[in-house]
Amino acid sequence: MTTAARFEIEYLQYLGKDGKPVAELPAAFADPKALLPLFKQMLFVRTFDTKAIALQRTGKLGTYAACLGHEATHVGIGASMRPEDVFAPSYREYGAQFMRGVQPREVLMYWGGDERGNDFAGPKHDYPWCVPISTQCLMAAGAALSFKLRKQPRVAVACCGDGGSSKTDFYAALNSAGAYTAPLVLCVINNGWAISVPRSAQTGAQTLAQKGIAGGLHCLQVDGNDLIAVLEGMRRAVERARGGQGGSVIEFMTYRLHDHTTADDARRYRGEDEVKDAWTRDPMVRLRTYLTAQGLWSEAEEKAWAEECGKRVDVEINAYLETPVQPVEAMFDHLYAELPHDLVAQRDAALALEGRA
Amino acid sequence: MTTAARFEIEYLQYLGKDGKPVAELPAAFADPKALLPLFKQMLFVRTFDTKAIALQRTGKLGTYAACLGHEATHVGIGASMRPEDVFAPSYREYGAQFMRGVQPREVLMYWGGDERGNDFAGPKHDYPWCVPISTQCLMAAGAALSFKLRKQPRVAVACCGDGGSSKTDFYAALNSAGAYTAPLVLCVINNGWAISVPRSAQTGAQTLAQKGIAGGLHCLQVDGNDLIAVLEGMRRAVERARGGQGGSVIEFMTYRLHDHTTADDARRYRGEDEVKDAWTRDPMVRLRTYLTAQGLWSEAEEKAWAEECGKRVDVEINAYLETPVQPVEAMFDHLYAELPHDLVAQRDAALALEGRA
Amino acid sequence: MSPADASAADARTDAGDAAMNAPAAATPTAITLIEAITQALAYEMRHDDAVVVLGEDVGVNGGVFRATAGLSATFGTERVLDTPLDETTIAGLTVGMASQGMKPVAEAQFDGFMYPMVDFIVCHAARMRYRTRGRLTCPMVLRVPWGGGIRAPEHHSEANEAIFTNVPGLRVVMPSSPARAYGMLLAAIRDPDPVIFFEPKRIYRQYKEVVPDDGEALPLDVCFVLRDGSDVTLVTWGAQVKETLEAAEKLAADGISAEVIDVATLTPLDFDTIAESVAKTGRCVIVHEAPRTAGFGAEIAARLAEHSMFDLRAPVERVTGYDTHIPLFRLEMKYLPSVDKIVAAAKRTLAAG
Amino acid sequence: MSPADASAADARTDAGDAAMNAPAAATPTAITLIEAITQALAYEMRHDDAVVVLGEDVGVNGGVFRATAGLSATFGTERVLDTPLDETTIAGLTVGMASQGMKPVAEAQFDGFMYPMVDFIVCHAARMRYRTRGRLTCPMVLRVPWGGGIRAPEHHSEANEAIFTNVPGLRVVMPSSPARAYGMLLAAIRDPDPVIFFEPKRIYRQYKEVVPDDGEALPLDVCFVLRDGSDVTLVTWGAQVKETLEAAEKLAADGISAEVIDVATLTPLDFDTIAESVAKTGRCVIVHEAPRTAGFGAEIAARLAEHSMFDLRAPVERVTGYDTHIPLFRLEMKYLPSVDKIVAAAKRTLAAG
Ligand SMILES: Cc1ncc(C[n+]2csc(CCOP(=O)(O)OP(=O)(O)O)c2C)c(N)n1
Ligand SMILES: Cc1ncc(C[n+]2csc(CCOP(=O)(O)OP(=O)(O)O)c2C)c(N)n1
Ligand SMILES: [Mg+2]
Ligand SMILES: [Mg+2]
Repeated sequence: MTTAARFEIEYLQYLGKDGKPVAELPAAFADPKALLPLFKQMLFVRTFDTKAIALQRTGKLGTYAACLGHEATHVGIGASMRPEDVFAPSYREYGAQFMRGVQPREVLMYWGGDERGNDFAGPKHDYPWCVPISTQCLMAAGAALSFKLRKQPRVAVACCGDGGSSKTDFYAALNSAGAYTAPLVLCVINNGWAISVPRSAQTGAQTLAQKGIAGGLHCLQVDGNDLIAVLEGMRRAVERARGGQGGSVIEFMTYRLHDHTTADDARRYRGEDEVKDAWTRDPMVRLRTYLTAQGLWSEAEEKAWAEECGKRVDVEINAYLETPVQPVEAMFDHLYAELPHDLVAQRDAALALEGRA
Repeated sequence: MTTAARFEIEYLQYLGKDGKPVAELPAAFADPKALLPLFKQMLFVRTFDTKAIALQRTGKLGTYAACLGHEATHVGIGASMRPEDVFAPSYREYGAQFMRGVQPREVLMYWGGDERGNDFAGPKHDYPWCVPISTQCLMAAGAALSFKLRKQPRVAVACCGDGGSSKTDFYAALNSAGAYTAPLVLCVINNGWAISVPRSAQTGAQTLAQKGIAGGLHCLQVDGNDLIAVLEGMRRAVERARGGQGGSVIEFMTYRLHDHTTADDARRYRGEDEVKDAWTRDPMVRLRTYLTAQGLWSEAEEKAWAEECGKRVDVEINAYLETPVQPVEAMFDHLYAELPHDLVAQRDAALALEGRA
Repeated sequence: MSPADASAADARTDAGDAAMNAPAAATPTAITLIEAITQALAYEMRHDDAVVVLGEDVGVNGGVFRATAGLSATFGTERVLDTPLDETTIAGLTVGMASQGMKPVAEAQFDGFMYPMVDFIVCHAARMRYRTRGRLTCPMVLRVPWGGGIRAPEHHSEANEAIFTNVPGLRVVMPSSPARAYGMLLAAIRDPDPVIFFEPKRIYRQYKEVVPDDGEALPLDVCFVLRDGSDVTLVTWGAQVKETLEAAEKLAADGISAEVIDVATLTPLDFDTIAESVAKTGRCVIVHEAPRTAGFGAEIAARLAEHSMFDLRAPVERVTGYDTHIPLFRLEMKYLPSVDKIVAAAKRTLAAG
Repeated sequence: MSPADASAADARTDAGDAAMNAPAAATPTAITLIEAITQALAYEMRHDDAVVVLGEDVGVNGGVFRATAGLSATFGTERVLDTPLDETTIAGLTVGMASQGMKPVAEAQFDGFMYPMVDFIVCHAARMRYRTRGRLTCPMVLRVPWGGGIRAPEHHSEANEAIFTNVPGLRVVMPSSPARAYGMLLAAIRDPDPVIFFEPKRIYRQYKEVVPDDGEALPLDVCFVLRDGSDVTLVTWGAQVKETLEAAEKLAADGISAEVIDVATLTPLDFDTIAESVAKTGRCVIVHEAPRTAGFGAEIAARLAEHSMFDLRAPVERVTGYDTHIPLFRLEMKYLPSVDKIVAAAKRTLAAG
């Protein structure tokens, strides 16, 4: 028997769910202080998420996609990028986006039914939220290709879900990134569910990371509830990409602790036990335990910071609530660089209906 | 370091390019006589192919996609299927199709610009030729799924090229076949080129077989110029599929000895040396050498059979040439089960233009 | 995404389940449009083993709009298949199954997610019969929750029927009432050719009517005249039927008699019904939600310009979405046709001639 | 597949290469439409580093129609990219590159292969600017060899422009002469928004004209009046411009003066030019190759029904493909509009009023 090819996929985990190291930490974390701002960021994200859900329940926000449980993965991804890199989110990676300068009020605007939410004050070249699943992965491959062609040492990072890893666009992204050795990092955030469809129904593959083999990419599976593993996995992939060694697929193992969105009721399709069990792997708890054990964090500090987070989020919520609706002509703005002659009459008609002809 | 998954892809070859066994032959070929009708079929296909190209050069056929060099792969695939299985070809697997009952005249009708070429006399449930690359793979996955749902012990076999293995439909096929454990065999016929684009430009993957890993399928790489390897690879995949063990991706390593189609000029993009080298791996030669060495075949037999093939093909060509063009209303036939009222006037107008109102 | 919150509350009720277990109940209760969809699916699945349902979240979850609620429990996971998250996959599998003798009813979760299905619909579904001269066929239905007005996120509000109306070999249909949803869906499933079945999601739960579960299909080659009138013909389909009927009511209050036609089956089109009405009224207002330019309203106006020119007493009017994307929900109602816009257009046709 | 044999012989000549190396030659030679495409691509690549070309076989092979012949040799493989064989990939990469500041000019090898691109065109290219309120844009061109009549295999002959004309945020254009191909392609590449650039492949090599390589773009917001006339307006685009002009010639022989308008840019539409002509002639025949129902001709007829009703002296006529698939090549010429069909339609409009 001759062997044509052999592959092996590594799994990274450093902190166990009890917050205790299960492997030697990567050198970068010899001093765990570096983790502190990231933990604080995770707490900020959870505060934001909680308040956004509450806001939706009062009718002041449209459908909202929570990120509960994804904080380590999201923040770890955001922390691994440079400002000049390009981030292509799906629709719930606020933790990564905040680290890149996206404002919480922009998240609220978007889910509040206002296009201006996508006009990020922060990372001007980052992609907007992307509703058509995984199409952002392929756009990111195009972005990565453009960096390579222009010889810019930049990396494109795209996120999709376990469901999104079934999408043909995801496959097109990994296939083309492989073909062009483009600096693309595909982050598959496996939270176990795609609305009501469990990971097991998406594919016969034993891991989602192995999909990268199809395109000759570097593949890695990571405990997505372990911030250290996330950071280490991302470091490897981003370094490879920036160094011209091509793309990666990283599967982050985490869990969707909330409903799919506020329009979903997960009780219809998943058992309580599973969710209860997932809570034991809460990424916040294990990092808090670890940092506390290292003497870097305390209940008092948590309380103070949580309060501060609440205040900051409230400022954002108010900014959102106080933003007036766009005027009707906003529909015609930014459709083309200049409004074509053929649309002028329609715009005028819309204005006339407002008594603003 | 923890390992999440490990994979290995086997390569099958039994006859070397000199026609001598390089490995112990599979049990089925203890008596190599079984190979004889298949070799004869390969010769028939090559005769047909040569004559079709000649016909095109005289202007009596439209663009034609030759199958020169693919005979072992095509015939081996055809030989591995049962009549009740479903075959989903791309556009050049005549060798497989003839074995399933497709008539050479139908091939000519199709490339001669007549829809009736796709109305196979033979395998009524097989798919027609498929121009949109690799979409046949996904339809075949649907066919396979339907067999599974109806508990029929049938297998769907689809072919695509090395280029076709980049197509998102190919990925969708393997992903869904994996998700449903459907009886699908995806045959990737790697002939080195997709029109002018070499295999190396399609993907960063070292083999095309490994794409199956992305969907958890069985993967195999096979010498596609070695009929025995083709038959053995197919046997394994078809048995797995029929036995409920799910789908496979098999990469058949062969070479496109002709231009892409008669509308293409391969000299524009590939060197003569490469083609010359490929001829040394001609699937006909090696099987002929082997069968001759086994005392099963001779020059005289070859001459007689070649003549017979020529005659049979000529009958088909004449049948094609003598088939009158469809009447104009054929455009409206088979558009729907019944012509909708809204189209009657258009059909009448078309007839009127022919003076047949 | 999932349906917007506006409909989410509704979506939480499991009304669909009821329809399932009550085949032809003695005193039928009134049901909504979406319940009528469920009822039709259940009916046909009971009576035809070849019918299977597939899509994202159509199984145990019963669909994000609850259209398939209860089907999985009743008919099992081999008749109600959750698919991997890929619309190309759904379309391709559906064509594959249909061409091998099954009758798949696929769901695109939202209008905005059906674009990856275009290739299979155009290249295979619409051509299978034609290409093989009738040897293989493609008796499939693609159900698509369609249109805006439910305060949903991006790509959950699109009126994209025009993408399919220039494609021969398809039927493009859109019911606008519970009874028509039931009868037309039965017809679509039984039709031996592919049908794109758009469901106006804004009126999924707008009102209820009694829809006997009698398995009676409605024809897919006629427009429905919903209201007789003599002064102006209002032609529309889908969710806008509601506003158009209301506009007719308002016009009546002003002494203007409007005929209202629900096109229902866009292609192949029953133009005769429209032409007859316009021959009577001499005026026509076409109402649809899609962008105006090259929306399907253009075809109806074009046919009038070809065949009803001498009947028309006034220029044809179109009340449509603007030639822009439907905005996110803060502005979407300003984008959509409204009763006032329709009334104004009808009055313009009366003023014109 | 590759281009049909009818064009294959032509395709073998490397005429494209000449255009490349002769920027603004002293005595410009006449060139074909496809050479004008090559000339425009080369011009813009010389003058704008951000322009890259990508597609299947566009590199060393120079495209199956030779549109990119010589570009790879001149500009290198980092400016002229062969892509993996997947149209979704081409569309997605193109949008990705365009949104990051490049100006990609992508090629769909044939009209029938662009359906997998619909998702990216509709959901991202057409919306990038709108969605981000101008923060990101999508200055891309998608070149598509378009239409029938070259004796090609299946899916190599489709007139599918109507799929895109109902999509806001796009420009859908189609030149019909070497000079317009050159000027409009330059305009398309320079346009800050996405342009679908259909190339009527049947007339790729129909005739030559002198097209100075002066970098002068043509506007993308006007129709071109190709022939003045007073009795009837013939409106068309793409390959049918040829038959339409011939029909005008024939009509002239019968004493009928036909005005011929090449729409050229379908959307956003310059309806004013058409309306002015019809105001003068009172009659209109719309000619296109796509199936009739919901083809783009419907939009033009609809606008006439809305805005030119009182100018029209006769019903609008449409001369189009039938509402069937374009047949394989043995029958395709019977499907397409012809000079005779156009002349007959024009005469009907004269007979009508
Ligand atoms: C093309 C497309 N199809 C369907 C949907 C509807 N939809 C939104 S999210 C979702 C599930 C996504 O699951 P996954 O990729 O695992 O991401 P998660 O939401 O779990 O983070 C679906 C089906 C969509 N947004 N886009
Ligand atoms: C969707 C689509 N895109 C492009 C083409 C044009 N085309 C026909 S064959 C071909 C190359 C196919 O290469 P491969 O898959 O390797 O098969 P081979 O022809 O070598 O057998 C291309 C690009 C097509 N037929 N369909
Ligand atoms: Mg998920
Ligand atoms: Mg090949």
